[in-house]
Amino acid sequence: MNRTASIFLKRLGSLLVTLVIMSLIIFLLVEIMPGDVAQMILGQSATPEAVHALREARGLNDPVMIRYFRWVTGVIRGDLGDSIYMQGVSINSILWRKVGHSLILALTAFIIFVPLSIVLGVLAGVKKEKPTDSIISFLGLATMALPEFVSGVFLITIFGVQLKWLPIVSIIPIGESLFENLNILLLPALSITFVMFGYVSRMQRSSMIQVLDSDYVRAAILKGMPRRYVIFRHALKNALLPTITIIGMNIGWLFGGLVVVETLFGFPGMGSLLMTAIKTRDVPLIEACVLLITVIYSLSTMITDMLYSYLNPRIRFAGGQK
Amino acid sequence: MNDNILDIEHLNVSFKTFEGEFAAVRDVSLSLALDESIGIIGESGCGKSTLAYSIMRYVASNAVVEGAIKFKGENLLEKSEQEMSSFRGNRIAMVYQNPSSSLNPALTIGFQLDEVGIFHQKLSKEKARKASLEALKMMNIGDPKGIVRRYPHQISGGIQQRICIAMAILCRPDLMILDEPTTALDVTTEAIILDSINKLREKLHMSLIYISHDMGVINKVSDQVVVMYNGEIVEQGPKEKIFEHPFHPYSRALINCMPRGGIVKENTRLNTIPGYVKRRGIIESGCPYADRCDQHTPTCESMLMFRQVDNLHYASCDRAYAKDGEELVIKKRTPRKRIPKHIEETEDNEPLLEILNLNKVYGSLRKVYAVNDISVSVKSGTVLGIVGESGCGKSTTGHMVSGLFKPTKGKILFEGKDISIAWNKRSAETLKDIQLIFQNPGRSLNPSHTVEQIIARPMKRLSKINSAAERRKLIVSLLNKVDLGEEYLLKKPNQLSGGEQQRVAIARALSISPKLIVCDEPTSALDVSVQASVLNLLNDLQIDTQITYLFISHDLNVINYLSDTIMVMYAGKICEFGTRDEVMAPPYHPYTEALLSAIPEVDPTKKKDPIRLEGSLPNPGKKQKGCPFASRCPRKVGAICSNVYPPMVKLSDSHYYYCHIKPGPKQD
Amino acid sequence: TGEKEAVTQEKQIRIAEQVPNLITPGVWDGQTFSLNSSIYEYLVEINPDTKELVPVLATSWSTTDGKRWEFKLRQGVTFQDGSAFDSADVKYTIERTQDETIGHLKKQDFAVVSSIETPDKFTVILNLKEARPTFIYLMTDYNMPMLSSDYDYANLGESKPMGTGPFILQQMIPKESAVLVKNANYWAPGLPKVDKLLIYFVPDIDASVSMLEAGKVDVVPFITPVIKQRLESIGGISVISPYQEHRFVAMAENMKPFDDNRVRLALKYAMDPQIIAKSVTQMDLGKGSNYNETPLLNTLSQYKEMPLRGQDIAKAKALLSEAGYPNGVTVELYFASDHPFGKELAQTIKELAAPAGFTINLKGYPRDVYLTQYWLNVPFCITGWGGRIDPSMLLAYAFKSTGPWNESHMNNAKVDELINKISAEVNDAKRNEYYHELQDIFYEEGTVLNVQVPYLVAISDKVVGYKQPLTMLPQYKYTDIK
Amino acid sequence: MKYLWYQMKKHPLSFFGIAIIVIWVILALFGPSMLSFSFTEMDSTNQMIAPGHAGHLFGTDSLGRDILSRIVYGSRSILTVALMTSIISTCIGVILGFMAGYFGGNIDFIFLRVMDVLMAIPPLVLAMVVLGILGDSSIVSLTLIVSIAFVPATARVSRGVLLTEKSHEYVSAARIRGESNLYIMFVEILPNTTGPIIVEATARFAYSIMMVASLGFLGVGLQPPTPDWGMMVIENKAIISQAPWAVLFPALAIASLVIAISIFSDFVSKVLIHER
Ligand SMILES: Nc1ncnc2c1ncn2[C@@H]1O[C@H](COP(=O)(O)OP(=O)(O)OP(=O)(O)O)[C@@H](O)[C@H]1O
Ligand SMILES: Nc1ncnc2c1ncn2[C@@H]1O[C@H](COP(=O)(O)OP(=O)(O)OP(=O)(O)O)[C@@H](O)[C@H]1O
Ligand SMILES: [Mg+2]
Ligand SMILES: [Mg+2]
Repeated sequence: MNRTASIFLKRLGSLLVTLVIMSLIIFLLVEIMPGDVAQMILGQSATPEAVHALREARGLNDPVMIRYFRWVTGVIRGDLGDSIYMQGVSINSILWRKVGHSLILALTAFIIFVPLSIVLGVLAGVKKEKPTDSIISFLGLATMALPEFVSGVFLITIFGVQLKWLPIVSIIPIGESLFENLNILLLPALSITFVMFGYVSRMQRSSMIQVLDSDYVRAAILKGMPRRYVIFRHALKNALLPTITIIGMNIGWLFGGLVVVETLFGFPGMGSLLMTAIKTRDVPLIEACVLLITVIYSLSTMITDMLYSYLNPRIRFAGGQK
Repeated sequence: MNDNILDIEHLNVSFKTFEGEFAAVRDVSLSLALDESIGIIGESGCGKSTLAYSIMRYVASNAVVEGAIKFKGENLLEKSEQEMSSFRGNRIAMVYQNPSSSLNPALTIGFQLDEVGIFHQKLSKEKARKASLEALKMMNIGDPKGIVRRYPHQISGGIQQRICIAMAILCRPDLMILDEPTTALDVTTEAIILDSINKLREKLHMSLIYISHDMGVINKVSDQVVVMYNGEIVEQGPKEKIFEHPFHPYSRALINCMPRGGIVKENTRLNTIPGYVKRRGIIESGCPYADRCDQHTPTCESMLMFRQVDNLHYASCDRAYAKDGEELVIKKRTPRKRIPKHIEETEDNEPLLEILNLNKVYGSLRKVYAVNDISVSVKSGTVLGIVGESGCGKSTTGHMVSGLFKPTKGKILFEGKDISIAWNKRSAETLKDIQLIFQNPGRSLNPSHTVEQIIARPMKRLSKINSAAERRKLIVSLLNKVDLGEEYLLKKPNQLSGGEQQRVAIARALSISPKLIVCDEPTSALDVSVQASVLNLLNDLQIDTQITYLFISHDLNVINYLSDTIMVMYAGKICEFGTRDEVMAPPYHPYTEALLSAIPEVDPTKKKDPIRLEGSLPNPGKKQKGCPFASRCPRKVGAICSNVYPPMVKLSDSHYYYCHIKPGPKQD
Repeated sequence: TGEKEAVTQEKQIRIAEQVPNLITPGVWDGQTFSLNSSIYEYLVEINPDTKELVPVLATSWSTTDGKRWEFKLRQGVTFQDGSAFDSADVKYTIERTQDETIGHLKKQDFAVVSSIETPDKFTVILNLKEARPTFIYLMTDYNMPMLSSDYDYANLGESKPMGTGPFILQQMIPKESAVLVKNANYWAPGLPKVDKLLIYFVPDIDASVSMLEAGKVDVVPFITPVIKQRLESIGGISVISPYQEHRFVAMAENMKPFDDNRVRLALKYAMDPQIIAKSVTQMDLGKGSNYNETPLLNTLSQYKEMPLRGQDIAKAKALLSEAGYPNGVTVELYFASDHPFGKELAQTIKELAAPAGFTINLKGYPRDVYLTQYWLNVPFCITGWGGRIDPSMLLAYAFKSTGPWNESHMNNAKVDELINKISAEVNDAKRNEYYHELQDIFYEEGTVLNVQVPYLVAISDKVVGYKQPLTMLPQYKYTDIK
Repeated sequence: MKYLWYQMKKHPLSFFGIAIIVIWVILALFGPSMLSFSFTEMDSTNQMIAPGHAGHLFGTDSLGRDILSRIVYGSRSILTVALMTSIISTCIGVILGFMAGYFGGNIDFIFLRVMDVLMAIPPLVLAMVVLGILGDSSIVSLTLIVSIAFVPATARVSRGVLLTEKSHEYVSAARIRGESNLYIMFVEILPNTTGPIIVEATARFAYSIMMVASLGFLGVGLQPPTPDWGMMVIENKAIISQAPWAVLFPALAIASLVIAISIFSDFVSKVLIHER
C-alpha cells in the first residue's frame, strides 16, 4: 500500500512538471504563430487603431513572460481566463459544460469498447489460430489504424442516411440536456470504439497468448485444473494487467479521436470546441483545452498506473525476498 | 498385464517446423514399476522434456505423437483432454525446471496449493488448506502458515521449488516426474531438495522419473538410469551398471567428460565428444550417435535393436565396447594422462594483478553491496579460480578487473599500474592486456557480425593491425588454434553451436595476445561434453602462452580442475584463499566444507552426507557487520559470529580463511 | 400537461448559424446576424423588396445640401433595460465611433461628422465636413445600431448585449446556443410575430443542414450552393438568396505581371463566366450569381449592363505574348482558404487561365494570416466584399489611389476624380452617369474580376415572412411560423 | 527468401495486404499518366455525376472534378508524407531513444520526463494545434510536424529495444576494447535491433496515414487543390446524400490503404519478431 502511495506522489510530481512544461510549450507556440489575433477578431475591415486598441484591451501587447505568468497564476487560482472573443465570458463557463459532454461521450465509448475488446481479445487468444481468432484478429487489424472519420462516414451512411435509425448530427436541442438525448451519443461513440477495439483487442489477444504460453499456466494445466478454470482463474488476471496499461495509454488516442469524431458529428464537446478555437485562433481557449487534455490524459495514466500497481501483487507487495 | 505403473511403448514424437519434420523422441519404450525411480540423462535437446510432457499428454500443437503410454494399463494417449485432467496433478504429478515462473505471480501460494485438493479430492476449503499445510511441512518448509499467504515473488527460488514439489505430492500421486528441478539452483540448495525428494520417496512410495543432465544428481535420486541421445534411448539399466560399466559409447563419453573426483589439469586431459547434437528428420535412420562416435563403423548407418547387455541392462550398440572386458571399460573411463608441462618459477615474480580492499556498491537509492573489501593478488602465468554461490560477487569482481565498472572503493593494480578506473578511462594498452570471456557465448558475440568481423575488430582497434589481409591470416591461425576451420570466417554466431561460439569468443580474446583473461563462467551455459572441450582448450592455451586466468565458476569441480589458486567467496567477501590443494583439503572454512559436501557425487559407491545449508545469502542491500555466513553456518560459535567480522586465520603463506573457529581438528 | 401545452403554443423559430466571433456593435465583423439584428435596432432599415429606406428609430430625416442631416426620433421607445431611448443615445452611438479604445469599424466613415446637435430629446442634427448625399445609408450599417448611453458595452457587449430590438437575449451558452425571447415592450404593435428565437451555433454548415433536414431547425443561413442543390430535392425546405456578395479577383496595377494592361486583359479573355458561375456557385450565370469586370453588383440600379467578354484563348495568348510573355507567365494567387467560395474560385481561375499561358500557384492561408501578411502586398489575390446599397463607400475604400484597402493598387487619376464626384453628387441621375463612366474605364483597363456569389439561406416552408436586405441583417420581427 | 515464402503461405492475408500496397504504389507512380482527367479539371457540365458516367469511373464531385483522378493523385501526397513521416520519426526516435537508453542516468531521466510531457498530449491534437496555429501546411511542414508528434512513441520503442540489446554481453565486450559510444550504438547494437525498429516503422506508416487523413479531414492538412483524401471526405460530406461516391471512394481509399498496411506491418512483425 505504501508503495502505491509513493507511486501516487511520484506521478503527481511528474504531472505537475508535465503541466508546467506543457503550458510553456503551448504558450510559446501560440507566440510564434503568424497572423494577428486582433486582426483575426476584427476581420478584413479592421482599422489599425482598432487592432491596436483590441490588442491593448486584451493585454496582447504585454511581453510574453508577463502574459504567461498572468495566465499561470490565473490557472492556479482556477481562472482559465476569458475567451478572446468574449470579454467577460470566462473560459470556465464555456469549457466545463463541453468537457462534461466529452467525458460522457468517452465514457460511452469506454463502456462499449472495453468489455467488447477484452472479451473478444481473450476469445481470440484462447482460440489462437482458429477461425474465430482469424476473424477477430482481422477485425482488429482493420479497425486499428482506420481514422475515426472514415468509420464515422461509413456509420453515417449506413445508420443515418440509409436506415435513418440514428441522428447523423449530435447536437443537443436548446433547453434540453445530454441525458435527454442519449441517442446522439451512439454513432460518435461507435466511431471511437472502432479504433480502440482494434488496439485493445489485439493487445488483449497477445497478452492472453503470452500468458497461456507461460510456465505457470502450463503448471496449472499439468496440475489437472480444467481448461476453463485455468483461463479464468489463472490466466485472465495476469493477461488483463497489460491491457489496463494499454487502455490507460490509449486515452490519449481517444482524445485525439474525440476531436475528429466531435467535428464529424457536430457534437458539442471539448474536441469540437478545440477545433473551433483553432479555427478562430481563440488563443486562451486553445491553451485551456490543450492544458485540460494534458491533465485528463496524465490523470488517467496516473490512475492506470496506480490501478496496475494495486492489481499487481509484485508491485503491491514489493519487498525483499523474505 | 503387469503391475507396472507406467509402460511406454514405441513412443514417437515429432515436431513439424519450417525446416521440415524432425523426430524429438523416437521409438522409446520404457517401463516403470511401483516405487521405482528412473533417471533420464542426456545432453540438451535430446528429447528428455519432450518425453516427460508426452506422458502428461501436454505437447505443442505442432507435435505428432505415436505409440502408447500406458499408466496402470490405461493408454493415456487415448484419453480425452477432460479425462486427462483427473490424471494430471492427481495421479501423475510433475515439477519443472523453473520454479519462479511456474507459480502464478498473481495468486497466493495458499490458493495455488489449495485448488489441487479442492479439484481432485473435492475437499472443502478448510480441509484443502490443512492438506496444503501438511504437504509444506513434509517439505520441511518453516512457517507454512505464513508462506501460504504470500505471493511467489516474495519467496526465494529454493523454497519456491520446494513448494512446487509440495504441490505435486498433495494428492499422493503414483508417479512423479521431475524435469531438471534443481538446474537453476545453487548446489547447496540443490542438495537440500535432492535430500527431501529421497525422504518423500521413502514416505510416500511413489514412482519417480527424474530428468537431469547431471549424473551426480541422477546418482542421488534414481535406481534406474536411462541415457537418451537425440530422441532415442541408447542405454538403460541400474545406475551402478551404467555408471560403472557404461556400454554405449555415448554413455561412456558423457560420464568421462566431466571433471570430477579430484581430477586436476596437471595429470589429466578431459575426454571430449566431437561435434554436436544434430536434429534428425523422421525418415533418417541408423544410430543417432554415429556421426560423433569414435567407434563408428559403416554398419552404424542402420539402426540396431536394443540389446541386452546384462540382466536389466540394455544398450543400443552391439559392437562398440561389447567385447571390452570390465577392466578395459574402467581404463577407458579414466581420463588420459596429459603431458605435464612444468609451471615456470613464478615464486619471485611480482604479482601481475593485485587487488586491494576492493569494494563495489551498485545503485544509489537501493544500494547493493556486491563486493566488500576484497584483497588478493594473482601471479603471472597462474590460474586463480573464484568460486561461490550465485550472487556472491564473483562476476562483479571480474568485471571490475576488466574495466566494465569502476570500483566504488579500493585499488586494482595491474603490473603495478593503478587500473581502478572504468574502460573509457583506460589506456589502449591496458584494454589490450586484459580480456574478458563471458558466460553466455550467444550473447557475447554480436549476432549480426561475422566471425571474421568479430575477431578482427579488437585486432584493428587495439593491436593496430590495419591490413585486412594480415588480419585474416592471423584470424585463420587463431581459428585453427581453437579447433575451428577457415570455413567459419563468414558465418554468423547463430549458425554456430554453443561450443563453437565459445571458441570464437576465446579466439577473440586471444587475438590481441592479452596478459590476463577474465573467464566469467565460460562453460556454465554449455553441455558437459562441450564444457570438457572448452576447458581443455583453455588449459592448452594457458600452457602454450603462459597467460594468466581469472577463472570464475560456481562449479567446484571445474575450479578444482583448472585452478592453481582458489578463492572462495561468500556475500561479497573472501571466505578462504589458498592454492588448490590447500583449499580442497581440510581444514576448511565451514562454507567451503559445505560447498564441497553438497556436490553430488557421480560414483554410486561413494556415499556423502551433504551439510544442509538452510536459508539463503544475506540481503546484499545491507552492510554486514559480522561474518556474512553466520546466518547459515552449521558450526556457528556464538553471537560473536554475527557481530564481529572474523579474523584472518593464516594456515600457510598462501592459505588463509576468515573464521572465528580456531584451526585444528573439527570440533563437534 | 398544462405546461406542455403552453410550450407547444409558444411560437419559436430555430436557427442554426455559425459560431459568432465578436458581437459588440462597432467591432462586429458580421458573421452571425440573427443575434445582433434581433437585439439591436437602427435608425433606418432597408425594405428588401422595394430596396427603399424604412423608418425605424428615426421617424424622418432630411438634408438640404448633403452636409446637414436632421433626424426626428421615435418617441416612447425604451431599451430592454427599461431606460428610454432619446437623442442622447444617438449622439453617444455616433461619438462612440471615434472612441480610440474601441477601434470602431465605422470610424473612417464617421470621420466626416464634424458636430452633433441635440436640440431636443427627439431631434438629432449631424453636421458633416463635406457633402455626403448618401450619408443616410451609413445608418443602416450592421455596426451602427443605436446603443444606450448608460450601458457598459465595453464589458457587457459580448455577454449581455442590450438594445431596443424586438428580441431580448435570455440565455447564452457560449459557442453553443442562445435563446432570445420576444420584447414585450417593443414599440411596433403586433411585432415581433413569434415568441422566441432559438439560435444554435454550429461550426459545421453541413451539420446545420442535417438538423434542418431532420426538422430540428427552421432556418440555416449562409449555406453553400452544393447544399442548395442537395436541399432542392427535399420537400418542405426552400433555399432563398436575399442578396449577392462580391468576390474580387484583384490584379495589382503596379506589380508584375499585371502592371501591363494587356496581361490583365489576357486574363479576362481567358475567363469563361459561365464556367466560373457553374463551378463556384453551381448556378447558371445570371440566376443567382453574376460576373462582371467592374466593382459594381449587377443587381444594383447603378449598374449599367455591359457585354460579357467571351472566352477567347487565342486572343489571350496573343495579348500575353504582346506583353512580353510569349511562353506564358507564372503568378501566385493569394486567398483566404477558410472564406466561403475562396477555394473554389481560386481553383477555377487557375484552371481557366492555364490554357492561355497562366501558370497560377495557389496560396491559401487562414483568413487572418492572409489579411495581415499578404493582402495588399501581393500582385494577385481574392478578397470577399459585402454588397452595399450605396457602392460609393466601397469605391473609396478599395479603388481610390488613397483608399486604405486598395488591394489592386489602382492609381488612376480619372478613377479618383470620378469617385470623388460620386460621393459628393446630390443628383441621382448625374451620379449614375459617373458610375457608368467608371464602369467603362474598368472594362477597358480595370484591375478586378467581380464574381458575385449568392448569399443563400435555407428555410423551412413553415417560416413565413423571412426578410433580409443587402445590409445582411435578417428582420426577424416580421417573420412568423406556421 | 524461402523463409519469407513459408511465412506468407502461413499467413494468406499477407498476400492481400501486400497486393493492395503494391497496387497503390503503382497507382501513385504511374497512375496519373494513365488517367484521362487531371485532378483539377472541372467538368462543369458533369457535376456530381454517378460513377461510370461520362468516362468518370468513380463519378465527379460538386465541382465536376473526377474523383478517381483526385484519389490517384491524392495517393501520391499521402504515401509520400506517410513514408517520409515514418522514416523521419523512426530516425529521430532511434537516435533519441538510443542516446537516452545507452547513456542512462540523468540523460535518460530527462529524456523520460520530456517524453512524458510530449506523450501527455495526443499526437493528433499536437499536430492539429501546431498546424492550425501555423496555418500554412505544405507537404514539408505536414511531414515534419507529424514526424515530431510521433517521435515520443518511436523513441520509447527504440529505447526499450536498446535496453534489451544493451544487456547482452557483446556490448560489454565492445566497451572493454575501448569502442566509442557511437560505434557501439550504431555499429554493434543497431543491426540487431532492425527487426523491432522496422516493425515499429511499418506500424508508424499506418498511423501516419491515419493521422494525415485525419488532419486533412480537420482542415489543417494539405492545401487545395492538392487532393488530400481526408479533405475530400470533409469537402464532399455535404453532398453525401446526393453523391455518396464522392465521400465513400476517398474513405474506401483510406480504409484500403490503412488496412493493407496494418496487415503488412502485422506480417512483418510476425516474420521479424515473433517467429524467430
Ligand atoms: N514445439 C516445438 N517445436 C519444434 N521443436 C521443438 C518443440 N519443442 C521442443 N522442440 C525441440 O525438440 C528437441 C527436444 O527438446 P527437449 O526440450 O525435449 O530437450 P531436452 O532434452 O529436454 O533438452 P534440455 O536439456 O535443453 O531441456 C529440441 O531440439 C527442441 O528444440
Ligand atoms: N548492475 C547491477 N546493479 C545492481 N545490482 C547488481 C548489478 N549487477 C549485480 N548486482 C548484484 O550484485 C550482487 C553480486 O552480483 P554478481 O553478478 O557479481 O554475482 P555472481 O557471483 O557473479 O553471481 P552468478 O553466479 O549468479 O553470476 C548480486 O546481489 C546482484 O544481484
Ligand atoms: Mg528439458
Ligand atoms: Mg556471475
